[in-house]
Order: sequence, then C-alpha cells, then structure tokens
Amino acid sequence: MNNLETLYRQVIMDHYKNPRNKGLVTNSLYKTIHIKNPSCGDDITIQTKVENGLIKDIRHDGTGCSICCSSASVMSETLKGKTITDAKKISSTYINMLTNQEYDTSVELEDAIVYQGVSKFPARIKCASIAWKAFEGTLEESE
Amino acid sequence: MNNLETLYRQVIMDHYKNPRNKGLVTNSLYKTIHIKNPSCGDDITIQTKVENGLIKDIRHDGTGCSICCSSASVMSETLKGKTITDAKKISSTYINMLTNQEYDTSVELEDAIVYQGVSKFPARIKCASIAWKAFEGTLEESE
Amino acid sequence: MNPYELRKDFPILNDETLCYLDTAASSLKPRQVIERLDEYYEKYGVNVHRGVYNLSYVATEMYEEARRKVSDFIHAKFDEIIFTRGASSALNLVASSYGLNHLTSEDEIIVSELEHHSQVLPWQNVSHITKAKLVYIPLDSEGRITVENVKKVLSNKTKVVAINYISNVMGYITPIKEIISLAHEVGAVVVIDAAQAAPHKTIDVVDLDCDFLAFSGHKMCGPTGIGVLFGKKKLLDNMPPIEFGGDMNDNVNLYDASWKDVPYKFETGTPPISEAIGLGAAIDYLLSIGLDEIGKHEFKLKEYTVKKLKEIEDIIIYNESAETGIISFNIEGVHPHDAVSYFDGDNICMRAGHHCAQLIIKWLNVVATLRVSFYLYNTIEDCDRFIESVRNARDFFKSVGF
Amino acid sequence: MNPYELRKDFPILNDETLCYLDTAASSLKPRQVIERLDEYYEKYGVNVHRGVYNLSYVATEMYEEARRKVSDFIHAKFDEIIFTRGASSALNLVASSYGLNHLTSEDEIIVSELEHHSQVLPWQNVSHITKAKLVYIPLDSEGRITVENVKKVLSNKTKVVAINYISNVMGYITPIKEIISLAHEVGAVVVIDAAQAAPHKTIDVVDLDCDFLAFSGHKMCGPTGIGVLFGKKKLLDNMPPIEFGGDMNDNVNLYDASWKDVPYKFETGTPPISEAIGLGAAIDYLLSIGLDEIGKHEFKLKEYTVKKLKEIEDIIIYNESAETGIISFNIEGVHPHDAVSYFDGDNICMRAGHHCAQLIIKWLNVVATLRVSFYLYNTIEDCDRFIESVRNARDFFKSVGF
Ligand SMILES: Cc1ncc(COP(=O)(O)O)c(C=O)c1O
Ligand SMILES: Cc1ncc(COP(=O)(O)O)c(C=O)c1O
Repeated sequence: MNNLETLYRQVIMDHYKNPRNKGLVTNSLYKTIHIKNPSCGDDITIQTKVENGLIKDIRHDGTGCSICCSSASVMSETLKGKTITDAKKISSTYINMLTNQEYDTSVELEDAIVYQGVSKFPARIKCASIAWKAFEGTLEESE
Repeated sequence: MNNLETLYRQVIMDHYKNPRNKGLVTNSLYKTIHIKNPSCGDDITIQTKVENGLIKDIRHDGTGCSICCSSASVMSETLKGKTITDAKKISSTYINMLTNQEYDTSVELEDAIVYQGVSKFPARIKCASIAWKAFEGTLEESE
Repeated sequence: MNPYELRKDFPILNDETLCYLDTAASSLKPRQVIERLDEYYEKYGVNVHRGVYNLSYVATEMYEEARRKVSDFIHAKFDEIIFTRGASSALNLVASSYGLNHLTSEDEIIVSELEHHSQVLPWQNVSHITKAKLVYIPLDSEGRITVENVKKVLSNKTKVVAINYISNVMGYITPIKEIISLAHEVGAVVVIDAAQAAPHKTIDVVDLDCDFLAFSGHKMCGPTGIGVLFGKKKLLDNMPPIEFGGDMNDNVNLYDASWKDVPYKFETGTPPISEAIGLGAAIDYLLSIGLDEIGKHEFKLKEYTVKKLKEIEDIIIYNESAETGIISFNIEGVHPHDAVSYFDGDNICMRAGHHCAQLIIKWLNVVATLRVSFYLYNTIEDCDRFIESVRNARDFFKSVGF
Repeated sequence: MNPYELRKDFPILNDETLCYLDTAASSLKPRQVIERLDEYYEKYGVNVHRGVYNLSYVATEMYEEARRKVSDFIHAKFDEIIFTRGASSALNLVASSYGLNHLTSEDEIIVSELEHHSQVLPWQNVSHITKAKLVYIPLDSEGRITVENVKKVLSNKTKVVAINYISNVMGYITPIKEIISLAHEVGAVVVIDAAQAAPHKTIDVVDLDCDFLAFSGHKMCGPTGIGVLFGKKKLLDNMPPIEFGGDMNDNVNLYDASWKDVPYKFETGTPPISEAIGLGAAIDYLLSIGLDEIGKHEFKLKEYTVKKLKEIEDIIIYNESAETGIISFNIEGVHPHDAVSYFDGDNICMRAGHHCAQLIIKWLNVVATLRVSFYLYNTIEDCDRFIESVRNARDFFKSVGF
C-alpha cells in the first residue's frame, strides 16, 4: 500500500460520486470561467453568482479525474454563502496549502482540508486547484 | 614562429604569385568542373583536355587562399602530359598524403609533395584538395 | 543482452526503487551518452563549419561523423540525413517543404487515426492550405493499419501517405514495406514516422524503399533537442528550404541568394552540435547491444506482463496483440489520472493520457489510457513490481468506492 | 569581475596554451552549465508536460523555471518566451508566422546590409512570397545603422523593421530604442536580432518596447540546440503556429484542431529540455558576474588590442569605433584564410570568412575578414599573445612574398 490513501479519503470519494451543485445554468447573473488542463484532459467550468458582496451560488461542470471533479464540488460547498473577502482568503489559503507554501492555519478550510495530501503528489496539484482557480477567475470577472 | 612555415615554402608562394596554366578556355574538348567551399569562399574551376588516354592540357581559374590557388597551379603542372592512369594514381596518392592516410611513397608527386605540411592543418586540407577533386571530376566526365 | 548489466549504465537507475516504464515518452540516458556530451563541452565545445582553426575542425568532424553514424544506422546515404530539433520538427519539414509545394486540390493525402499528432496535424495544415483532401485509412477491429484497408483508400489521386512505423499507443508494427510498394505504384510518396521504431528495431530505408522517415534522439538513449529526417536524395534536391539564414546559403545578394546542397540547405544556423554527437553515441550504444535483441527483450516483457494482467479483475487491455513492448490499458471505472498517481506512489513511472494521439483515444472510445512501455533496462522484476502495483491499485480503488 | 578566476570555470581552458577569440561564433561553456545538463540526464532525464508522475513533474518544473529565468533576463513576461532551436530558428519563426501572414505587395520590410544571414534571408523569402518590398537602410561611412538613415527609408508603407542589436562583424551597437520608437510611429513592428547582444549586455524589452527579439544559448555560455524568441503577447496571440503536432494542440479532430495558448502553440513535440535548463544555468552564471561588467571588460580588451594593432604595419581594421569586444581586420595582401592558419598554429582560435554576413563583407569590398571577439574569460595576456602573433604573422607573410 502506498501513500495515495490520504488522497482518496472518504470525503473526496463522496464528492466524486455525488457531486454537489453540479450542472450549469443559463443566467447572466452568473460569471462563467472555463479552464482546461490539456496535458491530462481535465476540463472544468465554474459559474458564480455574487450579490451584495456575498457568494450566492456556485455551479460547476466538466470532466476529469476524481481529484479534479471532487474538488470542484467541495469548493462549491465550502465557498457558497461566504463573503467575497472570506472566499478569497479561503481560496488563497487552500492554494498555498496545496503548493507547500506557508499558509494561515487559522483560516477554516472546512472539507477542503482533506486535499492537504495532494501536496505530496505535485503532479496532481493542478487537478486539485483548477476549480479553485476558475472560481477566482469568476470573481475577477465580477469586479 | 609557429609551424606554418612548412605550408608556405617557396614553391607554394611561387605558384600563388605566378600561377601556371591559369585562365579558362572556351573549347568543347575540355571538360569543366567548378567546386566551391562555401565555408571559406574558395571557388575553383578546372578544365581538362584528354586525348588518347593522355592529359593533354589542364586549365584553372578561381579565387581563394594561397594554398587553394597555388595547388591548382601545381596540380596542373604535375598532371599535364601524364596518362590518365598515372594522373589518377598521383591524385589519389596526393589526397591520401593530405588526409594522413597511408599512401604509396613510391609514386612521384613532384612539386605537389610540398603540400605534405598541410596534413598538420586539418582545417586547410580542403583548400589543398579542392583543385585536385575538381580535376578528378573532369576525368569522370571524360569517361 | 543482459538488462541487469545494462542498468548499471543508467545513472538515474542508481535509485533502485525507480521502476521506469515510460520509454515511449522518452528513454533514460546511459553514461556513455552523457560522457560524450560532456566531452564535447569540455574538450572541443566550439562552433562547426565556420571556423578554420583546429578545434572547430574537430567539432565539425565529430558533428559530421554523427551524421555518418545516423545514415549507417538506417542504411541511408550520408547526405540524405538532416538534423532537426526532433521527430515533430522533421515531420513538419516534409509537410511544409514537400507537402505545401507539391499538392493541389486535386490530390489526396492518406493518414490514419493511429498517428501521433506530429504526423497528422502537419498534414491537416497542408490540407487546409492546398485543399488537398485528407483521407483516413479505416483501422481494423484491433485498431491496426492493414494492407487491405490501405488498398481501399489508395488511388491515383493519392500523392502522400503519412503513417507510423510503430504506434506509440498501440505498439503495433505497421506493414510499411507492402504499403510503400503499393503507394509507389500509384505514384505517391510515403512519409514514415519512425519515432517509436528507431529505438527498438533495425530500420533499412533502402529495403523499405521509403521516401521520408523521421525519428527523435531522446527516445533512443540520445539527448533532447535532436531529431532526424531521412529523405531520398532526389526528393530532397527538389524541395525548397523552409528556414533561411546562416550556413544554409551559398551566395547572398541584396535581393536573392542561392542555397547549399542537401542536407545543409535544410540546416540553418548553428546546428544542435552536442545533440548530434550525443545521438551518435546513443547509436553506438544501441548497436553494441543489438536492436533486434532489444526488441525481443521488450516483447518478452510485454507478453509476460499482459499474461499476468489478464489474471487481475477489472483490467482492460487495448492492444493485447502488439508485437512490441507497449501496453495500453485501464482499470475499469478508474480515471487513468487517478490510477497513475497510485503507481507513482510506488515509484513506477508511466503515462496516463492521450499520448499526443487523441484520434486513436477517440477511436477506442475512452477518455485516456494508461500506458507502460519497456526498454532495454527493464527487467522481469520491473514487470512483477508493476503487476503487483496494478493489483493493489485495483483493490484500493475498488475499496474506496470507484 | 576577475577573468583569471572565471577562467577556472571553463574546462576547455585547462589547456593553458589555448587562446580562444571566437566567442562571436560560439562561447565556451563553464562547468556550472555542463553540470546542470548532467544533472538533468542523471537525475530526472524524462519528458515534460506529458507525464503525471513525480520525475516528469520535476523535469517540467525545471524546464518552465528556465523559461522564467529567460523572461526575467530580458524583463519579459513568462508567456512571451518561446524556446526554439536557435536564434536562426527564432527569426524564421517571426518571418514565417508574422511576416507571411501580415504582409502584402503594398508593404515594405526594412533590413540592412549589416545583418547576419539569419535576419536578412527569412525576410528575402517573405518579400519573394508576399511581394512586399525589401528596403535597405543606407549604412553610414563606418558601416553603421544610424537613426538618421533609418528615417530616410521609414514610411507609412513600412510594416516590419528587422535589424540587429549588435553586429557580429562590426560589433556596433544599433540605436534600436530610438529606431523602435520611430517605427512604431508609422505602425511597423520591429524584430531585433540580439544574438550578439544577449551574451554581452543587459536587455530590457519593456524599456526598448521591441516587438520581437531573438537570441541563442550557445553564444552566452549555454548549450547548443536552444534559442529564444521573445514576442509581445498580443502579437504572438494573433500569429498562427508554423509547426504542428504533439503538445501544441488542445483538441484534435479528424479534420481540424485547436491550439494551446502562447507560448506552447509554437513549441511542438518534445522540447529541448536539457538545453533550456542549461540555458537557465548559463543565465544564472552570467548574472552572477554581471552583464554590464562583462561588456565593459570586453570593450577594454578590444580598445587595448586595437591600439596595439595600429602600431603594426599592414593591418587594416574595419570597425575601430566599435562599442563592444569585436575586431574585424585583415593583413594587407594576405588572404584571411592564410592568416588564420598562422594564428591557429599559435593555438589562437579566431575566424576568417564572411561570418554569415556576406552583405557587409561586400559592402566593405573585401573577400573576407579576420575577426576576434572577446568574452569574460579573455585576459590582457590573450590580447598580448594575439598581438604578438599578428606581428609575427605579418612579418612571416611579408618575408615569404605576400
Ligand atoms: C548577429 C547574429 N545573428 C544571428 C545568428 C544566428 O545564430 P544561430 O547560429 O545560433 O542560429 C548569429 C550567430 O551566428 C549572429 O551572430
Ligand atoms: C509515434 C510518435 N511520433 C512522433 C513523436 C514526436 O516526437 P518528438 O516529441 O520527439 O518530436 C512521438 C513522441 O512523442 C511519437 O511517439
């Protein structure tokens, strides 16, 4: 048994098998960002609805490995309902955690914390961050 | 003083300054071959008239360094009047001598022997052989 | 050949836990090659062709000696060998120089879905520009190019047949000799992508009678940054250069210029000198072992592995009948990128993806495949470790719910 | 900087009798670069981008880190850097992709007789194909490109200005910043050949505001087989790829395909991995010394040498006023190829010929020139040995009757 286990804890599998907030909407209040990782075929679209500084809704769709797909679902659950400021902070903390950089451990990552194990598989960091990057893109579009 | 002296003995300078058989003719009995060495700009044309198995005449023209120009002149003097067989033997012996290969020391190279020193300057072997190669080309054309 | 002895030549394998099964992407490099590169840089690391001093002469001799080695390696003539940046660059050279200048909207170019992108996309481009029609060979039920199916698409309109010698996904050997002969009957030229063949089997371009053939150094124990295009002299002579500049020209005037002879007219600028010399060293190395020995060894490892894989549940193999050392497979229900991380965790290097050959992946109707590819440094122990890891991976993924 | 200390970094200079004065053709390589190449081949010598295993990740990181180093080196953005086979290849890329797709018979391309063949011939080709007119900047009496003379040819018709930053024959620095600004006023893009500039002076593409800029690794302590094209992002975004194949595409269908973003759409196939990493090491090395220090040092050696050469009879210097470390000269009455062998006999490496720049040689009205070029590893002692050898050569040739 090798140390891949950490990567596939229950929560990842749960979100992979039963993704939350999946499926896109046709609604101009949502900002849409589509990101691909051509080297491995991951292909994710994220939609965000912002209202009064709050993340009202996040939708996602796409194809990819379990890390990629589950993290889109986890991201949507984690950030929905947060203020933009908090969402940004959580997102950047999450990316720092993945990329083995210093990160603020006082920020509550909720379920997203399980992706900590990805940092030991550098080749998979992209898979775990692509949905979050796309989310950050939607915020930039909102500004 | 470095060992370039061998390369520029009197006979080379003599033929460089006073080339024999220089200048081309317009005569269909002559076979003409033009060779360039684009890396250093040597540019030599050789014309040969063969009659009854004898090298009746050799003409040359072109531009280049002293080794290149003088060797065209020396070649023409050495091979004029020889039989085709002898001329070919002298030519291949000469090339072998230049390229540090085994060569038949019993073959009389006449003045061409002074180019022996060129074998110590591998970068100049082409200069000393280009006229001879062109001569060999004219013989192939004659066949 | 003794892979256990050969392994010692590869510094990277000092890490004994490393199980490298990704040679089809790039091979590991033996110290014999690395040393030859160092020797160039440490002893005579200067430019070629241009100098008339001794060091430059030595560098030029070594560079051209590498060309001679390459030409001998595939039984070509010295001046039929063009050094390029890689196989992709070599295949593009044919398409840009031959293709764009010889084809019209009346003509057809035959390719296949079994091609690497570097063999199909340059011809898509030629097709777009010249309006020549791109025609695909129907693959057989295994995904092979067969002589029979080539006959179905070959016609008097065919001007170019561009196919692989060995597929990088399926590991099949294409019957190119027969295809070339048929293509010549209708007056077409044949461009062979030998990127996966040159490292693994003897190639004889005269016997094959092929018109163009391309491969890369880095897949055959050589350095990165070097590839080879072989072309028949009389074809190359009539093709225009596609890059212009230093060293490929003869006389240069303000508004026109003339070119050197083949192969130099296709090699502008300072060439990949150390890379060519390193490729020469790689050829020496491979020949000292024997290409056919290497091929046999890989095939044996592949046969052994396939047999064992078939004993594991949920394993789908896509190319069981391959004649070479490549296995494409998946674990049912597991995305290949998930699987490959499991193997990586066991320090087994292999690929997951479309292998730059999306058309065959689409043909297989999968999102991607896992691929292992063997080479001279792989052993039965590598196979066993890999098989064990597959078994564990399958069990693990099933256990977590895949 | 201390050249005596730096010399120890260059294995080839272990031969203390070697006096290397041909850096303009190719520089020597320090062990810091050779070691970085070895490290790649010995520790993580696998393919990039394609694998999802750890070794491949490391190789990819190192490759892309090299791109970052290059971009920082010239103050460009990361994705404005395309790795090519060399400067020649990079300049051809601009001509083929930008030139062939943006110019018409109404347009003009400005070049000069001071260009290396790799900067003028690609534009000759564009001119032949598009019928755009090739216009030469009149050189001043010293053979320089001046702002004044550029103004004489610049017009609303000008679409491209393709010139060198530093001439490889004359060693002049072209006032490109002013020229670029004037060119932009008429809406032209400027392509800078920086093959002789990048090794010797700090380049800031933002400050220069140049559109394209190219250079080679091997002239700046890096490996062979690698060059760089910088292009402004918005220009590159709108240019078509010129080589098609693996790794440059996004989605591939039977009859069409889409491309990746810049820079990857211009880098098909396995890239020159070790070469890019080696170039990164070369940049580290040069920056640790300081580009401006290096330039100053070379200029000092050049000034010293010119002064001494002028004391020798029969020496003709063609570029006395050069701001860099290049001297082009001849010994009156002696063919440069005769002269260069004399220097070679003294183990002094230098070039004789047209230096891939026939137009300026014709402009000078000579058959060829001798050229010495200095770099960081040259010392005053090298100059003295060279000067002594010139003196002896002159005396020798005169004594035998030249
Ligand atoms: C000014 C100039 N431009 C372009 C080049 C071409 O560089 P490369 O031969 O590395 O392609 C050179 C080098 O010879 C040069 O000196
Ligand atoms: C069959 C085949 N053709 C062409 C190529 C392209 O080779 P390179 O990436 O060295 O240019 C490859 C390697 O990826 C290949 O496997």
